[in-house]
Amino acid sequence: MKVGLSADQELLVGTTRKYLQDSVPSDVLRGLRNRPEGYESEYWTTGAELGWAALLVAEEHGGGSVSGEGLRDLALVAYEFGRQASPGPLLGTNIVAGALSRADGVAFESELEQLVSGTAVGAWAYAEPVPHGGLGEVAASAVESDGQWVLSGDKVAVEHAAQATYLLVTARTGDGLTQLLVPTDTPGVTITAQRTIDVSRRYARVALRDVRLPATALVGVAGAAAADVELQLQAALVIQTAEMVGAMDRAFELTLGWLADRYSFGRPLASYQALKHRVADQKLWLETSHALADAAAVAVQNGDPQAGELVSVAKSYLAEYGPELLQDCVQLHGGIGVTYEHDLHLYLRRVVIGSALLGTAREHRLRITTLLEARKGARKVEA
Amino acid sequence: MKVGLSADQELLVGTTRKYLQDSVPSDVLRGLRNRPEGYESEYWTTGAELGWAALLVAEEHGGGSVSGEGLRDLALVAYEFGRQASPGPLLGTNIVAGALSRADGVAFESELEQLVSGTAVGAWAYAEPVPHGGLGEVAASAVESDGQWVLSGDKVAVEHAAQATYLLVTARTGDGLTQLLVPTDTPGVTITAQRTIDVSRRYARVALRDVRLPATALVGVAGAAAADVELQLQAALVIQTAEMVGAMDRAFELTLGWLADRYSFGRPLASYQALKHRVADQKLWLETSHALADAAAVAVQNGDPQAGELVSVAKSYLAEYGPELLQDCVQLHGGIGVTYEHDLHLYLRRVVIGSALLGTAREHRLRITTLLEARKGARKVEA
Amino acid sequence: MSEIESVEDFRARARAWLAENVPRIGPDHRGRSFVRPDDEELAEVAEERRIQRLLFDGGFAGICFPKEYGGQGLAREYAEAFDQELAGYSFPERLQVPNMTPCATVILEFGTEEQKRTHLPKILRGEELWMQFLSEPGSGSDVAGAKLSATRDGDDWLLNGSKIWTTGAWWSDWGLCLARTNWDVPKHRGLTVFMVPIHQAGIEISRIEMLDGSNEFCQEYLTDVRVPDSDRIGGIDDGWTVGTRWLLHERSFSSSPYALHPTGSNAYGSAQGDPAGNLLTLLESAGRVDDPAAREDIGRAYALQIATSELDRRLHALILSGKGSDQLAAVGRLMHGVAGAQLATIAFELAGQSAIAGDVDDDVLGDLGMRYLLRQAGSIGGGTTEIARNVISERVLGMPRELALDRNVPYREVRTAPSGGSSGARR
Amino acid sequence: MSEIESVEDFRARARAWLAENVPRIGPDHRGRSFVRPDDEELAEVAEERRIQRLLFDGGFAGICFPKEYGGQGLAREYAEAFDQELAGYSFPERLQVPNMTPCATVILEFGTEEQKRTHLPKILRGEELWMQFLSEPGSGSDVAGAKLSATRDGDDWLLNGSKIWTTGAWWSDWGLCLARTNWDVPKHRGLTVFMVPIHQAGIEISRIEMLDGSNEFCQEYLTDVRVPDSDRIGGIDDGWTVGTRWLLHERSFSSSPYALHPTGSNAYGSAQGDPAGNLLTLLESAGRVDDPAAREDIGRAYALQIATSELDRRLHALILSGKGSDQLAAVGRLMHGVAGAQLATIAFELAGQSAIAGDVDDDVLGDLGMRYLLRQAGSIGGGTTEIARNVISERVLGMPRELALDRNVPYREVRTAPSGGSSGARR
Repeated sequence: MKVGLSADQELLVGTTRKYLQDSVPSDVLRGLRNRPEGYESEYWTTGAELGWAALLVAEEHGGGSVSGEGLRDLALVAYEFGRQASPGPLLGTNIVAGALSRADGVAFESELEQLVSGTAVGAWAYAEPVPHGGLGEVAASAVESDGQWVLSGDKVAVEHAAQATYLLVTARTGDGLTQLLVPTDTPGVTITAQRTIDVSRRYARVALRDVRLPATALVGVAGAAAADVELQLQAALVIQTAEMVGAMDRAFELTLGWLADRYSFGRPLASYQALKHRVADQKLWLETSHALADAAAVAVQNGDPQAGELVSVAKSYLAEYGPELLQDCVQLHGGIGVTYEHDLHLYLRRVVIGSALLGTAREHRLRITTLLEARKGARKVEA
Repeated sequence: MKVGLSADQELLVGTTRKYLQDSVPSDVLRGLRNRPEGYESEYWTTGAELGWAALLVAEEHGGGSVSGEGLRDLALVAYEFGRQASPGPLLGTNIVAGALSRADGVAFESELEQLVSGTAVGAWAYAEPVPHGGLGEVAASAVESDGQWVLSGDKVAVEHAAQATYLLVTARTGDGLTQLLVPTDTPGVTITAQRTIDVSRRYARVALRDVRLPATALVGVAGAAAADVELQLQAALVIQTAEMVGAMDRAFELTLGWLADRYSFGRPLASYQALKHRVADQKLWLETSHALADAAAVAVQNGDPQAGELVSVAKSYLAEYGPELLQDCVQLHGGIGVTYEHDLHLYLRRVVIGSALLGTAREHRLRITTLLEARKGARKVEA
Repeated sequence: MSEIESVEDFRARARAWLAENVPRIGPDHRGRSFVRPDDEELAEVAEERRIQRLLFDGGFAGICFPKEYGGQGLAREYAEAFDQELAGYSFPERLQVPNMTPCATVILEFGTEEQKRTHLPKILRGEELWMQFLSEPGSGSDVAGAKLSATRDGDDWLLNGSKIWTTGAWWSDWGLCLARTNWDVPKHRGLTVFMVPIHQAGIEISRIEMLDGSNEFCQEYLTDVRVPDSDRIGGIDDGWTVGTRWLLHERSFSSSPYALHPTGSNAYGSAQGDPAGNLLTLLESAGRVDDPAAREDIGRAYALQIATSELDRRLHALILSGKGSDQLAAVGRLMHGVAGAQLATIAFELAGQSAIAGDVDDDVLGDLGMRYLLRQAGSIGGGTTEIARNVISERVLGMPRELALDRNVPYREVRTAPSGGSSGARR
Repeated sequence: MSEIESVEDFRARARAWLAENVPRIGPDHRGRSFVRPDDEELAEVAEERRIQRLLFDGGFAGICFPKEYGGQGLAREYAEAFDQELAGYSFPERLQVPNMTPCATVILEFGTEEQKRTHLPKILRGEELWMQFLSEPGSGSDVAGAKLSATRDGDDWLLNGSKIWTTGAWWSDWGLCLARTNWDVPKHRGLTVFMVPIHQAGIEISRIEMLDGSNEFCQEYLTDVRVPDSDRIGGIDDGWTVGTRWLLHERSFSSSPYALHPTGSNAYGSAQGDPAGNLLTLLESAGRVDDPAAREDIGRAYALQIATSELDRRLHALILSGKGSDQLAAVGRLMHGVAGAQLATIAFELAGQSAIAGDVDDDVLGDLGMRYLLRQAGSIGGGTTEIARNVISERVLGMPRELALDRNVPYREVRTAPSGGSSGARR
C-alpha cells in the first residue's frame, strides 16, 4: 500500500498476511456467515499476539508499534484485512484501546491489558439511529448524579458490540461531549444483533437505559471530549479507508486475471477496448484511493492540523469510487461475480460497508466545507 | 421528433426547417454574435408569417395552429430551432401571447395582433436574481393603489427583453401572484443586457422601480395567478426541452459522421469499441430525451393532471444528459470541436443554456418530490 | 363474438372478470428478489399455475397468441389494456419471462404446426413451464459459442454438455436448448435448437447460490440425453436463424405483448405498486423528509422510472411504425440495466447506515444493502449491457463490427481459453 | 559553494531572493484562460521573459537542468522547495509547458552536445521560447501518423506540410518538429525530429479561433522550409525513439521537475491561489452558503483537487522508486482531464442561471458558463484521455494492444481517410 515501508513494517505486514491466509482462507470465511460471532476467539487472541490491538496504545501502558507510528502500522494491518476480507473486531478494539491509553493508561491498566492481549474486545459506540443518524450527531446523555454517571440513549452499527467486554460510549453532557467506558454486563445495557451484509463482521444496536456507572468510568474530561472524539473518528476513518483500499486492490487483481483468462468471440475479454478503458478508469480510482488513504494516515499520525479535512477527503472519495469500482468488477465478471462461491462478493461487501458507516460520501463532503470555513475563519483571526 | 405527424404538421416542420436553413445557415449565425439584437427583425416577422407566434393564441384572437394542438406544433418548431441553433424570441413571445390569449384575448387584442404578426416581441419576466434565484421564487411586488398598479423588483435572464415591446411580469401581491403586462417604455423600467454564452440569443436584467401601470395592465386575476404561471412554466419547459432535443440530435449526427470519416492508426474512429460504447450510451440518452420531451408536450397540451410532474421529469433528465451528450460529442471531435469555425459549439451552447434556465436539474428533482407529496396527499383525501 | 370487440369493451370485461376471479396483491407481498424457502417457492409456483389456468379458462391467457394455439388472437392494444387492469392483482410472475417470451414466442415463430399445437396450449394453461437452456459456463455473453453438443443417433439426437443461469430449472418442465451439431463449420453455422424435458435421468440439476443466499438459478449437466428429431426447432445447423430472433425477443421482453406487465410493475414484471408511493415511503422510513439531498434523490428516482417507461413506449412505437429497426430493443435493454443499477444505488444511499446495520424488523431499509450488492444483476442477466452497447453501435447505428477471431473458422479451431483448450464448459 | 547546499538553506535563500526581486501576483491577476487582446498577450510574454531572465541571473532558473547548460544542477527536492516558495509570485507561466518540458527536456535527452550548449542556456534565459510542432490536421491523437514531410536536399532538409494546435506560435521562437522522412517503411520507422525557427519566410502562421474567442492556438503551413541537418534531433528515421519520450514528458508535465509548478497552482501551472479560498468565494458569490447541495459540491470540488495532487505525488514516488513504470504518468494525465471537467461542471452548476445570464460586471460567476463550454479542453490537449486510457490498459496493466492496421505496412499504403486519400493534412 505505502510506497516505502521499513523492514519492521514489512515483517508486520508479511506475518499478518500469512496468518490471515492460513487461518481464514475464503472457504473458511464463507462458513462464518453461520457463526453469530463472526470469528473464533482464538483467532483473535493469536492476532493480538502479532500486535494487532497494541498499535494505538503507548508503550508504557503495554502497547507499542514496530515503527513508532502506530496508526500507520495499523493502517497496514487494516489494508491486509481488506485484501482478505478478514474477520475480527479490529477497528473497535483499537479505537477503544487507543482512547483509554491516551486518556489515562494508568487508571485503565487492567482494561488495556485485556484489550491488548485479545482477551477482551472493545466496541466503539458512536453512531446513533435515525433521527440522529447523521455523522457526529450525539443524542445519548450522560448526567452526573451523586458521584455516579447515569447514561441513556441508543447506539447503532456498533461493531462487534455483542462480542465486546467494553463499550466506549460517546454521550452528551450539557453543551459538551462525555465519554464513558461501559462494561457490557452493566445493568441497563441491552445489546441486540443487527442484520448486515458482511459475511463475518457483526454489528449491534446498544440500548442504554439509566445505566449507572462509577466516576472511574469517565474517559478524559467530562463535557470536553469533543477533541478526543474527533481524534477517534480520524483514526477510525484511517482504518476504514485502508481496509477499503485493500479490498479494492484484491478485487481489481481478480478482475484483471478474469479478463485475461476469459475468451469471447475467439478473443480474450482483455482485448476489448471498451473493457480496457473501463479498467483504466478503475486503475485511476484505485491509485487515487491509495494516495488518499495513505495521505490521511500520515496526516492523522502526525497530528497535522488539516488531518480532519484529509480523512474526509479520503473517505468521500473512497465512498464514491470504491463501490463503483467493485460493482464494475462484478459487471466485468458477469453472473459468476454475484455467486456465493466466488470470492468477489467478499470484497464487495467490505467496500460497501465502509462506504456507508462512519459517514457517507455526502456527509464527509459537507464536513469538508464546514472545516474549510472554520480554517478560513481561523486564518482571518490570525491575519 | 414525434413518431407520427400529420401532413399539416409535416408541412409546418418542413417550411420552418427550410426557412431556417436558408435565412440563418451556420455562417450567418456565427456572425450574429456581433449584433446586439441577435437576429434581424425581418427574419422574425417572416417567421411569424409561418405561424411561429400564433400557436398558443386562440383562433378567435387571431391565432391558431395546424393541428389544433398548438403547443405540440410549437414544440415541433422549437425542435427545428434546436437543430439549427436558430435565433429569435420564440419562447418569450409565445409564452406572453399565450398568456394574453388565455386571460382575455379581447382586452389584449391590439397587443396580440402585434405579437402574432411579429411586429412586437414579448418577453417573459419570470426569473429573479440571487438571493431569490430559485425556480419559482418571486420577490417582485405588485401593489394596487388608486386604481393603478405599482410594480417593483428585479428580473433576470429575461429572453430578448431588450428587443421586446411588452414584458409579462410575475409579481407578488400579498400571499398570491399577480401578472402584469408592462410596455418596455414605461417609466421606471430599466433593461440592461446581460452577458451570455449563446451566439444569437440575448438575455437581460429588468429593473422595475415604482413602475406605475393602469388597471388594464392586469393579466388574469390579481393575487390568483399561480395556476396561470404554472401553465406558462409548463409550456416554456415544453419549448425548452424540444429545442434541447433538436440540438442534441444534430450534434449526435455530426459526431457519428465525424467518427466514420476520421481515421486513426489506419482505422476509422468509429471502429474503436471504447468510442462505440460511448456512442451507444449517447443514443440511449438521446432516445430517452426524445421520449420525455414528447411525453411532456402531450401531457401539457392535454392538461393532464400529472403534466407538472412530467415536464419536470423531462427537464431534469435533459438538463443532466443533454450537456453530457454534447460534451462527449466535443470530446469525440477533439480540438476541432471547440473551435469557433466548427458548428458543434452552436448546439453545445443551446443545450447548456437550456440546462440552466427555467430551473436546473436539481431544482426540478426537488419539484418532482414536492409534486408527488401533493399528489399522494390529494389521494389520501380522496380515499 | 363474431364482431370484433372494441378495446374498451374488452377492458370493461377484463376489469369485471379480474375483480371476480383473481386475488389482489396483499400488503405483505414480497417481490421475486426476496429470498424464500423452497417450499414457499414451490407453493407460489403452484399458485401461479393456478392463476394462469384461471386466465385461460376466463379467456384472457395469451392475448396476442393465435386462437388456434389457445390464445385470444387479439392485437397489442388489448394486451396493454389488460396490463393496465391487472395492476394490483396477483398474476403469474414466474410464467412470463422466459416462459411466454422468448420460449413460447420462439416456438410460435419457428415451431412446426404440430409442435405449436402440442406445446402452446399447455403453456397458456400453465401446464408446461419453459426455461432457456442458453448460456454455458465457458461462453458468457457469446451465446453462439455454445459447446453443448448434439450428435445424431438414428432418428434421435444425443445431447451432452452443460447449461447455466437457467432460472428455476428445478420447478420448470421444459428447456429450449441451443446445441452444437457441427464443429467443422464456423461458430454460427453449426448450431441447432431442441426442446428438452428438464426432469429426466440424463439431466442433473445443480442450484447456484447467489451472494444473497437465493438459489433460483441452476446449472444443468446433460449426459446422453436422447431427443427425438421431431423435437428439433428449425433446421439442422440453422439454429442461429432461430437464435438471433430468440435473443431479440429476450432483449425486448419488457415491451413484449406476449408477456404480462401489469402497469406499475418493474421491468421484470414484478409488482411494485405505484413508484411514487414507494419512493415517498422510503423517504419517510429513512427519516429524511426534510433533507434536501434525499428529496432530490427521490425526484431523480421517480424521473428515472418515468424515463424508462416513456423510452419503452417510444421504442415500441418506432419499431411498430417501421421507423426504427427491431434492434432498437437493445436501447431499452440498456436502459433497464442502467436505470436498475441507479435506482438500487439511490435507495441504498438514502438508507445510509440503516442499509448496512439495520434492525432485524426493518423491512423497508434493511433489505436495501443486499439489493445494492446485487445491483448489477439487471445489467448481466438476459444479455449484458455490454452486448446491448455492441448491438446499438453496430446494428442500430451502423458502426463497424468488432473484430471476431471466430468468423469463417471451423469452430473446433477457435480459441476459447488462454491455454487453447476448453475453459471448463463440460465436466 | 563547494559544499552542497541543503534543501532548507536553498529554500531560505530562494525565499529571500523572491521577496526582494519578483513581483507578487496582484488581486486582479487573470489566468491564462481569460481572453485578452493581442497587445496585452505580448506584454505579458515580454514580462514573463523578463522574470525568466531574473531567475537566471539570480541562480534559480532550470533548477534540475545541468549546470553546463545554464541550469542549477540540483535534485528534484530543490525544485519542489522552490515551487512552494514561489506560491503567490508572478512567474513565467507561458515559458513552462511545452517550452521547458517537453521541448527543452527532449533537447536535453537527445540533443548533441553542441545543440544543448546552443539552445538550453537561451531557453533558461528566456531568450528562446519553444513550442511543439507535433499534431497535424489529419492525424488527431495518432501523432506518429505525421505527414509533414522532410526531404533531403544536400546538407539540408526541405520541410513541407502543416502542424496544428501549436500554443502561441505567433509569439514564440522555435518549433520542435516531428516530420516524415520515409514513406516506404511502417509509420513509426519513417519519422525524424527537427528544430525549426518559427518566424521565417516559408512558414505561414494561422491563428485558430476557439469558441470563447481566444486565438492562442495556431496552425502552421510550411512550404520548402530549409533546415540544416545539424538541426536534426536524433537519428534519421529514428524520430519515434525521440517521440515516445517526448510524449511521456508531455503526459507527465504536471509532475515534471523541469517546469515550475507554484504550490496552489493548477495542473497547467496557472496560479489559482488557495483552492479552499476560491471555493468558498464561489459559494458566497452564488448566494448559496446555506444550501446543502451547494455545500456538498464545494466539499466534492475540494476533495477532487486534493485527490489530484495526492495522486500526482504518489505516481511520482512510484516512478522514482522504480516500483511503477514511467507509463504510470498516463494515470495522472487521465486524472487531470477528468477532474478538470468535473470541477468546471461543479462551478457551473453552483452558479446556475448566473453562469448563463450574468451581469456584465459579475467576474466570479459570469465567466463560468464559458469555462464550462470549454471543459473538455483539458481532456483533449496534450494527448486525449482516450490515449491515456489506452496507455494505462496496455502499457501499465499489460492488456492486449489494440489492433493497428498501420503496423508493418509502408506508411504510404496506410488508409487515413474513408476515400483512401489524404484527410486534408496538406493544402
